[in-house]
Amino acid sequence: MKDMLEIRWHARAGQGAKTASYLLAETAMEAGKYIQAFPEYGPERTGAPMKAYTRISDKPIRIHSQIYNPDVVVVLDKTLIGKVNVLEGLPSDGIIIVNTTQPPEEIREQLGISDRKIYTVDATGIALETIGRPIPNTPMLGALIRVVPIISLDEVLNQFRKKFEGRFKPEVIEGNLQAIKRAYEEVKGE
Amino acid sequence: MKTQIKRIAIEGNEAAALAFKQVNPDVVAAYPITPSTEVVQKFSEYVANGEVDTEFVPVESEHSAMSACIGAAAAGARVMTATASQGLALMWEMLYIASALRLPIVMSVSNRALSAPINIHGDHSDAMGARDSGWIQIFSENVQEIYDNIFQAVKIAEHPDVRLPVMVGYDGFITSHSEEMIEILEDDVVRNFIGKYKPKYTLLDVDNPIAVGPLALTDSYFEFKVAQAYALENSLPIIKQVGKEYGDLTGRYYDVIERYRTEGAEYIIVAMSSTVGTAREVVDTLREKGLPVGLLKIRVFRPFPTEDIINALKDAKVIGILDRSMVPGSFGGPLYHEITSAFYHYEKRPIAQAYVYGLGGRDITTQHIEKVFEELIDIGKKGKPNPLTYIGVRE
Amino acid sequence: MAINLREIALKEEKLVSGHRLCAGCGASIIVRMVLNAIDEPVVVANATGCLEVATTIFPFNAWNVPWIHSAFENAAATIAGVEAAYKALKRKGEIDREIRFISFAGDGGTYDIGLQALSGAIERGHRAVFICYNNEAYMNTGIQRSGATPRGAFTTTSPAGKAIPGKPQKRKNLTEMMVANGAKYVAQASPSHWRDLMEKVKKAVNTDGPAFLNIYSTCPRGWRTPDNSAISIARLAVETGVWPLYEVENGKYKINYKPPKGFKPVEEFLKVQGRFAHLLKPENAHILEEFKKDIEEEWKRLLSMEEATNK
Amino acid sequence: MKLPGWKELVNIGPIVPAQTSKEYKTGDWRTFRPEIDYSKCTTCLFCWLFCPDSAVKFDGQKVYIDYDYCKGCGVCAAECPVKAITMKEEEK
Repeated sequence: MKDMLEIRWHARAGQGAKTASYLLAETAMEAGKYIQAFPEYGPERTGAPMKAYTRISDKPIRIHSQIYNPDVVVVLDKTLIGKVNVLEGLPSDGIIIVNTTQPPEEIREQLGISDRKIYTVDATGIALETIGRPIPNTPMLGALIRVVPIISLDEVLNQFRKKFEGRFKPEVIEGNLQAIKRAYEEVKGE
Repeated sequence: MKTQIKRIAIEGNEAAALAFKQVNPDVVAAYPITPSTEVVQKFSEYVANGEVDTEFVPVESEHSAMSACIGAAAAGARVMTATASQGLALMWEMLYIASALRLPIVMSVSNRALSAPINIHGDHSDAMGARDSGWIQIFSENVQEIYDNIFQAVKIAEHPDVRLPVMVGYDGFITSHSEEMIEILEDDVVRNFIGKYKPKYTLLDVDNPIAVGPLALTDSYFEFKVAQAYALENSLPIIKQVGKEYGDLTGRYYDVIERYRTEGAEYIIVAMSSTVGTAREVVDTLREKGLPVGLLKIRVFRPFPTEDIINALKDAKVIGILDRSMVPGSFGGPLYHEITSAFYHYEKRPIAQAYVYGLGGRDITTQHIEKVFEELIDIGKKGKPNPLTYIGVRE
Repeated sequence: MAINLREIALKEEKLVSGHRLCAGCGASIIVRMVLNAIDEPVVVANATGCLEVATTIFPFNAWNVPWIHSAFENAAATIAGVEAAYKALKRKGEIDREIRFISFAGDGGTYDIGLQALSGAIERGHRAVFICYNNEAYMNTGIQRSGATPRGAFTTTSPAGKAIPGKPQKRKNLTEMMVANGAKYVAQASPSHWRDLMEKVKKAVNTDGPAFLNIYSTCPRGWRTPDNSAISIARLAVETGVWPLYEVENGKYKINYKPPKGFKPVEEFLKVQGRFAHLLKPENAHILEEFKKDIEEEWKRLLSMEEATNK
Repeated sequence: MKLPGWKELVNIGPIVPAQTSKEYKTGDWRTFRPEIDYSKCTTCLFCWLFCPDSAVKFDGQKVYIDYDYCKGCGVCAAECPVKAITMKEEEK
């Protein structure tokens, strides 16, 4: 692997991709990594397709340009496929993780690709069952750290609790922790 | 003395707000504007939660923001504010007055393009529009530097031999909305570093009334302006001294410029703010390939560190000067003009190539910068520069 | 709150001699009256204008109170900053004096270019007295029309031409705007009615919040009147109904001057001023009628507001 | 008053102490001169109150004009309720 892991998050504004990208960065930082996370800003409002980025490295991160060749693409909303080029710049050994009820094979078919690694998880379903709202960001984070084990599940859970304690009700925090855990367990690759 | 290191992940604007909080100024008068809004927003939270002793004045415009800052600073308060772009432009009139009245106001500026067309993203047009306003201008490469520069700005501004306002710039969105890891200081360390503010005069000394801002006619305006210009020029060694003191405290030393791998470099790129970080990557890559390339970061644009820059560049063969703003109708950006003018009287000087890039937040990548170095090498062979070159614009 | 001139006249002057306002200027009379009415120490912010320019020509300073000028449109924002600093420093125990804050601006710096800053400062509730010395045009730059210039008046940008004889529009009712803006104490005053003016100043500085005073300020040069007319014309303005004296305290209107025998004919006010000379010509009778109608309407409105708010 | 050179201003902005305008005598702007007839004066102080130039003084007993500063506008004479002040042409 190269020095730096670069991740691109695809979502609709309001689905929490920025939060997930930051949470991942913060957890990685707690684990001793250097980090950078930033969303792509525009005048778009809730519902519009958006992107967020995370960089994680063992060395200080100095680069300030956007990410053009991510190692991992995380798609928080399956309906974006076909509308947004989620594969843009993703190299042939890149990883794509999609929030969907469909198995990876079907997604591969839809994307029309033979290379790259594809993973899927029903993050929205998990979120509805655990948090009670269709917010797929935290389960997708759980799936991501399973596929790319840069940080441990416990580290993510602890960081989530730390970041949101006092800001969210205990049951919301608990729901999110459950969501992360379940997605971590349920993510499927080909 | 090294203090205990505490690391946090934080966005640029929030780092600025955190620094404001730790300074705990007497007055903050500010108006929100993208991409600086979070500074004001976050600071309002500190005020609402009683975490600062500051009198927060949520003014109705940036013009009034700077006006209220001027009133408060003249009343002897430690004063801070934040803005960007159109907000800075609306303050333009008051910027000159703040500096001429010698008021040590500290302002964070999330540098953003100027309208029209309206654009919310990062470039240096706003700051360069204010370059002649008599403020000290410091630019930050990353989130850590925003945080560090604000404390230094307070100390520089209030230094008895300076007493001038300071703006701390950083790239809108690119740095203002980027979460990075920074090392932060304890509150008491900050307060010891900046010290207690002792104003030279105050409107609130009602037993010794003064008039601040009288009319100065043909017989005295000139003297005031020369005195002010001298004070600004004279702040350069103080900025260096404060940067060193800050380094002794934190291990992070600051100078007015930073040379990155310029030793033996024949081709040097000159840049400011976040682009410097990206350029470092390219310099490292090319150096590994054996190419004699280097990078000069301009941290302080006002006062212009002429001598430092000349010394850093005079042995290069070709320099590429990267401006993130333009001077329409002229042959280069502001940085290009100043650097080439500075070399005018020197026999030995590099060939200088003017670049304008990144307007309205247009991304600059390592590939762009690699291409610049390729061009500089070509220019070296040719012996003369190309016309002003725009990076990453469609023809 | 009795005003004793003998006592006040023995106190130190707050605006001293040697300033370079015109002979007979109404503004400096007003400033002296205002500052003489206040017992507490004050800090003054001054908008760009005649008063500012003529009182602080470096190295000369006619003020005997702390004073700041920064620009034209922002006296209210500037004094807001001073007041904020005072509050912060007082809270921190750095200062223990009771200090009052005043901004002086002309009608340009109040009605027009300074309106936004003034409105914001009042909305935020700064404890300061915002004073307009209202000479009904931009005098500092040479008598140009402002939003305060009355209908029909000559100014250098509303000249009395054949096609358009003077300013076509009536003045904006800034005093009412300040009431609507939420100033806690609002008043119109005239230096001719000095006791009324000084009492209003006392009320204004003792108001725990923003107060606004609109004070009629004769400009002999701009109004084309004799040098000795500052007070007599201001008095005529009150006695003809051109400048009603009233105050609004906690939403209650009080008219401070009601002529026992009715208002004097407005011609008495107009005929002594060169700026209105053309209004008395037969061909401009229709403008004179409108001028009178403006006065009548405002007076009726004030009477009804007084009645409505004092039930 | 001696005007400062720039070197004197390096550590101070445009700031002036109070009351320095007293060094600027505006009395020579005057073409008419107010004179008080003390036989008529009631010391009502209106002349003091209405003077735009703070040039009417009160010493606790009587009012007097400070001709160093009086610009001769005549407001005092116009407003004197007992006509105790007359404006007389200055003799140059």
